[in-house]
Amino acid sequence: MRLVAEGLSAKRGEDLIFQDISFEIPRGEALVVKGPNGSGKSTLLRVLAGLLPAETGTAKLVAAAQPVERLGEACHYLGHRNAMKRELTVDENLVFWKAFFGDFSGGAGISVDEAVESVGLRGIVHLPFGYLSAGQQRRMAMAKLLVAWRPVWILDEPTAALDASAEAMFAGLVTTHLARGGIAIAATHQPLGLEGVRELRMTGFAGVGEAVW
Amino acid sequence: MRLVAEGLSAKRGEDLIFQDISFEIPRGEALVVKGPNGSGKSTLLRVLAGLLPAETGTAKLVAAAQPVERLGEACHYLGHRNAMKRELTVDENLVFWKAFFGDFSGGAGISVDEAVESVGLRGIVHLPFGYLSAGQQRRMAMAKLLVAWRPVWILDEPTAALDASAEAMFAGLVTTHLARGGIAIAATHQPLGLEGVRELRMTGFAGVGEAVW
Amino acid sequence: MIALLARDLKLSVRAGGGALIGVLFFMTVVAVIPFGVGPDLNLLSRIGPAILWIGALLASLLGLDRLFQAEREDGSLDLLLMQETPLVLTVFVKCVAHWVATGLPLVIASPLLGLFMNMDEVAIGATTLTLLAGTPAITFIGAAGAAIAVALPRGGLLVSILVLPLAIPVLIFGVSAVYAAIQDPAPFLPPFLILIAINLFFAVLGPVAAAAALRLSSD
Amino acid sequence: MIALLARDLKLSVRAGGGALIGVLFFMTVVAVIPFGVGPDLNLLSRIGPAILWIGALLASLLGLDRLFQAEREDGSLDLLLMQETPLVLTVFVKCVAHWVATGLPLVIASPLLGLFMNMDEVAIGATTLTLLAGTPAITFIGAAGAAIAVALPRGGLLVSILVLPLAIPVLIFGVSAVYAAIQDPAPFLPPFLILIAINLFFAVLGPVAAAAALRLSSD
Amino acid sequence: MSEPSLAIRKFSDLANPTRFLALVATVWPWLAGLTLCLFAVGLYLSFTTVGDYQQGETVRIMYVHVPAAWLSMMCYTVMALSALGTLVWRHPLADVSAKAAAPIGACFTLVALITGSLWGKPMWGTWWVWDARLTSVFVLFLMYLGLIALNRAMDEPTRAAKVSAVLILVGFVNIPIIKFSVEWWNTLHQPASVIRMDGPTISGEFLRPLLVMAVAFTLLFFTLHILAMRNEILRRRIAVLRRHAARSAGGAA
Amino acid sequence: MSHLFYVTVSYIAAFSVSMGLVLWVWLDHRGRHRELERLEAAGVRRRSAREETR
Ligand code: HEM
Ligand SMILES: Nc1ncnc2c1ncn2[C@@H]1O[C@H](COP(=O)(O)OP(=O)(O)OP(=O)(O)O)[C@@H](O)[C@H]1O
Ligand SMILES: Nc1ncnc2c1ncn2[C@@H]1O[C@H](COP(=O)(O)OP(=O)(O)OP(=O)(O)O)[C@@H](O)[C@H]1O
Ligand SMILES: [Mg+2]
Ligand SMILES: [Mg+2]
Repeated sequence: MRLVAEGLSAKRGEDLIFQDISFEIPRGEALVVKGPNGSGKSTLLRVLAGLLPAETGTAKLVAAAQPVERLGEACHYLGHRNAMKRELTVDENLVFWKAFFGDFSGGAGISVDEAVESVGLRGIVHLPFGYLSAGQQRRMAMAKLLVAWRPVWILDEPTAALDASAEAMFAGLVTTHLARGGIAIAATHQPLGLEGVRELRMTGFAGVGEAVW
Repeated sequence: MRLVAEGLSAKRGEDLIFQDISFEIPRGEALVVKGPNGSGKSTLLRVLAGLLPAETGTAKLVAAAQPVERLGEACHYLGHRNAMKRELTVDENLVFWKAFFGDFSGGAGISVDEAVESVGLRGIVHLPFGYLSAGQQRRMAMAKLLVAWRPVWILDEPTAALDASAEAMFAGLVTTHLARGGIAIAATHQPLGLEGVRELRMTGFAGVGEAVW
Repeated sequence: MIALLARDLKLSVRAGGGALIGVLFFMTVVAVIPFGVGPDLNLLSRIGPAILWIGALLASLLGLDRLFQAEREDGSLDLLLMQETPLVLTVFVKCVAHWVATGLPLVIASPLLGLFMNMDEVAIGATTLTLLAGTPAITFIGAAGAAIAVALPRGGLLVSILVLPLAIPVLIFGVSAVYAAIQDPAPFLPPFLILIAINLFFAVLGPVAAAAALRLSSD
Repeated sequence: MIALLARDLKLSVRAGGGALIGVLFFMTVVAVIPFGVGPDLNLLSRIGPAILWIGALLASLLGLDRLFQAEREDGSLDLLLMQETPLVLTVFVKCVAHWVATGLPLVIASPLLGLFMNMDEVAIGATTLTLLAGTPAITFIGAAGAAIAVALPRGGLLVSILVLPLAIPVLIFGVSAVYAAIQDPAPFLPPFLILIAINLFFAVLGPVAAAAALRLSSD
Repeated sequence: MSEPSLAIRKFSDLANPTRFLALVATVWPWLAGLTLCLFAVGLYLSFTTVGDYQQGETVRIMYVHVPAAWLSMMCYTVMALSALGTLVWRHPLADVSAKAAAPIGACFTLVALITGSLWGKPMWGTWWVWDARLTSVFVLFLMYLGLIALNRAMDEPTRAAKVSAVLILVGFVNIPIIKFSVEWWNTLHQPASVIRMDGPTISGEFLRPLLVMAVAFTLLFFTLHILAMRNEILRRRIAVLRRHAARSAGGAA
Repeated sequence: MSHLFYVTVSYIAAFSVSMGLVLWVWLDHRGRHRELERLEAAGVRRRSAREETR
């Protein structure tokens, strides 16, 4: 299984944010996307997840355990927002996502209790999600990645709002995922504590698409 | 003129966030409030601005140029949100606040053009505020402090979203304000580049007020 | 899918959920009408079915704007969009949950309000029945409006404005079925069947349009 | 204060402003009524004034929830609360601006809609006049509701529910003044004067209650 | 420290929710028992007294309708007093009292509405008319529901309490309207015959069961109210404990 | 319909609404109690309660 991106470019409004980005990630490896504010890291990740249309180019998963039509189906996406309901308890949230996601073939998600244990927050699953502090909420959003199996993880600034101990926990999660044969792509300003990963540096501002106007 | 706070404590919901905080700031000096996430820095500043009722204690301005009933009247408050309308141009926003604030006796605000010049963003006053980047928006919010005179500045994480050059600019603004006989109180995680300022360290979590329930 | 249905129903009864508010708005609006047109019982029973229908229409539309906005705000919408499950099905299930949580209470409350409007038993029964058949259609077509307005800051009123014209056929056939039931010569079934047909039509069209709009507005 | 008035008016005509949406909603609601009650011209002209009043009432209330919510979201509310200017005055000015931006267009649109409802000249004139006198009262008392709901995620409908019962007197006297103008024996002035009195009363009560609620809900 | 006077100590005893819970625990069985006894007597009386020559058997509806109507107004008054307690004295139990009373008030109002309609059908020939009395009671019902919705929509109870207190006080104008609507406007509804300045004008035969039922309803209200207040206190205690747990969990882990 | 019908229906209605209220209070209390117990089982306790057990 490999993730192959070829000649990707994307627009926001009329502006071309990046142009002609190509890379390839084999199973068990991670890609870290870096660059200054506004250089298009989040945009790239959303294009990969299929949430934004690419202007040109394609990204696909080759030789996956199950044929995929859109790359997004094989991905977990962890954006800036946690995709959990404040009104429901942590447990209810995670049970819902586990049921809704289902497993991608080639792996199986762990149980909710185990996932919560892995992110180091056992004992508060019965609390409404809204009661948690920003850091705790982020950890629970990571537990969501564990309850259903997806080969590709797309992570946008995963360690924002986390303290040092939580960052180590996160590095452990990603390492385990890679060891199980997964792929991870993360955009970040801070070091992630992963060893020997590929890096992609965004320079930003590919130019205004003014040729049209 | 001195800002005197005595035995302040405040609650959020049922929890006592801090307790029995006292300090005194003479004119021309600044106080920096530090402490980990959730320790109550923002809460303290909002109590000083009169936006939250103090549970106990008082904060007042003694020997001010004009008698003040509530401390808030003599203060500029720069919170997390910029208090500018995205739909209006920068110019319209600043002109409105200048007219609405008026000047506190003992000083005078500078003109909108000069203020924009001081924060280093001349030439984009005619853009709608919503078109600016996060850092530019923050700078314009600082220009708001300059257009109307208030002896006390209350600043909550003023340098969030700013790059290094903007931080130096901000330190200059505060130094000028202090030199004019003002008082500044800032909560922050980052060093502000001010010299010889007092520091208040919040430890957080004074205890749950569960005695009541 | 069952999980999604269960979650949405849970959300609607938890704090801040809209289940109660829709009915309350319905009752308040209907209660306000007699103050306007005056306490003339004959007139009230004459326009009663129409008032109930319009009240139900407004109450279902005004609560709809949060259908996708809430999902978008906390980032869930992105994840729903990414799945293999056809988006149309996801939207359909969300509509069903929304109807059960807000449309059904309106139907249940309508007989009571019918009494207040001095309507007789037949009229009340017919109104309840047509509302039962018609409000799902409003929810389905409203979902398309909600999807279009998902990224707008003041969705509420705008969704109603977009959707009201489309919902007018539902209103027309609903009300005319009721009047057909009250007034002898006109037969009840034809408009009622048309209403059901509209319902089925919108049950397909609404989710399809909503899914398309959601895909287009994702950014 | 003039600055605040000017800013709020500017905001209401800029993109995303509510000025147009309110009238549109008003027109849509009123246009839907004939579909509901059927195209009986006599009936329409009989209930026309009431429908116009109820439509205007709903349209003014539904846009109101953003009055303070928008200020709160971008942090302006904090600064407004801190000033020496009495908060009651600030609220009053915001109400006036809101009324000019959304209430006044309703009044201006009402003669047109009156024609649609087959009302005669006197009725149209009386309706417009009473709306002119009555809609400010709705805005003022609605401001209290808006202040109460300022911190709620789904303020919209709730504000209407809370405020509608309080707005009923306005509706009663507004409509009865119109009917008094149409039907000869009843005098027009007494209800109209009461309407104006209510207006003045709410112009005080609304801002005072709103200011109290804003202070209490600041956090 | 000087010993505070007995009255003040009593007051602050009650101010303490824990003490209040202890008080409720001892008082409520007695209250509930008394309520049941009174209802037994009241029901017995109301089914054994003769029917009215005008209204026939339906006069028996009065024995539930009138107490429920009174209670619906009294409950709102209790809420308004609690709202004052919240705003003026910042009494923590006042919040709880106002919030706990709303559903109970809504139910009593509902009973008054239902029994009134059921009485109206045989007496006036219609379930409902839009006269001032009936309408103002319906508005009261809507206001109760609105307050419940407002409380449910806010997640922080203290702030919700303050804000609903403002609304409760503004809505209090409706109570005199309900009470005096029969005198200010001419309505179908009966004018007051029991609670009036110049003493009751109703005949003793009806008065006795009516008063017994009224006292029983009032006791029922108080029983339910203190029990609902107890639940509300527990709810807040749970919320505090949960926040506490959330705050201390994971931070060190 | 006989007057008796209206009388019985109103008594039944009043009774069932009151019973609904009683039921609500009772179920609410049971639910809250359970939650408190669950919290306590999870080791979350009021400070005063903790001191008592010490
Ligand atoms: C849904 C309809 C009705 C509502 C909402 C309603 C409401 C009320 C209220 C709020 C009161 C208390 C008034 C006070 O304390 O001054 C009351 C009292 C009373 N109602 Fe009704 N009512 C309704 C229908 C009826 C009907 C149909 C009858 C009988 C024909 C009736 C007979 C009475 C009587 C006799 C009293 C006691 C008045 C007194 O002695 O003070 N009500 N009702
Ligand atoms: N929703 C949007 N609509 C229009 N333009 C946008 C939108 N989101 C971002 N942009 C623009 O696209 C550019 C790239 O944004 P992007 O969020 O991808 O940057 P980033 O590298 O993730 O930055 P950061 O480090 O701050 O997260 C920026 O110039 C931004 O102004
Ligand atoms: N609106 C609110 N309602 C209830 N609790 C709140 C609210 N805002 C903050 N808190 C709580 O009050 C405590 C102190 O928050 P505060 O925002 O003052 O911290 P801070 O020191 O400013 O933290 P940071 O460094 O993250 O800005 C936190 O535990 C937080 O959970
Ligand atoms: Mg980004
Ligand atoms: Mg802070």
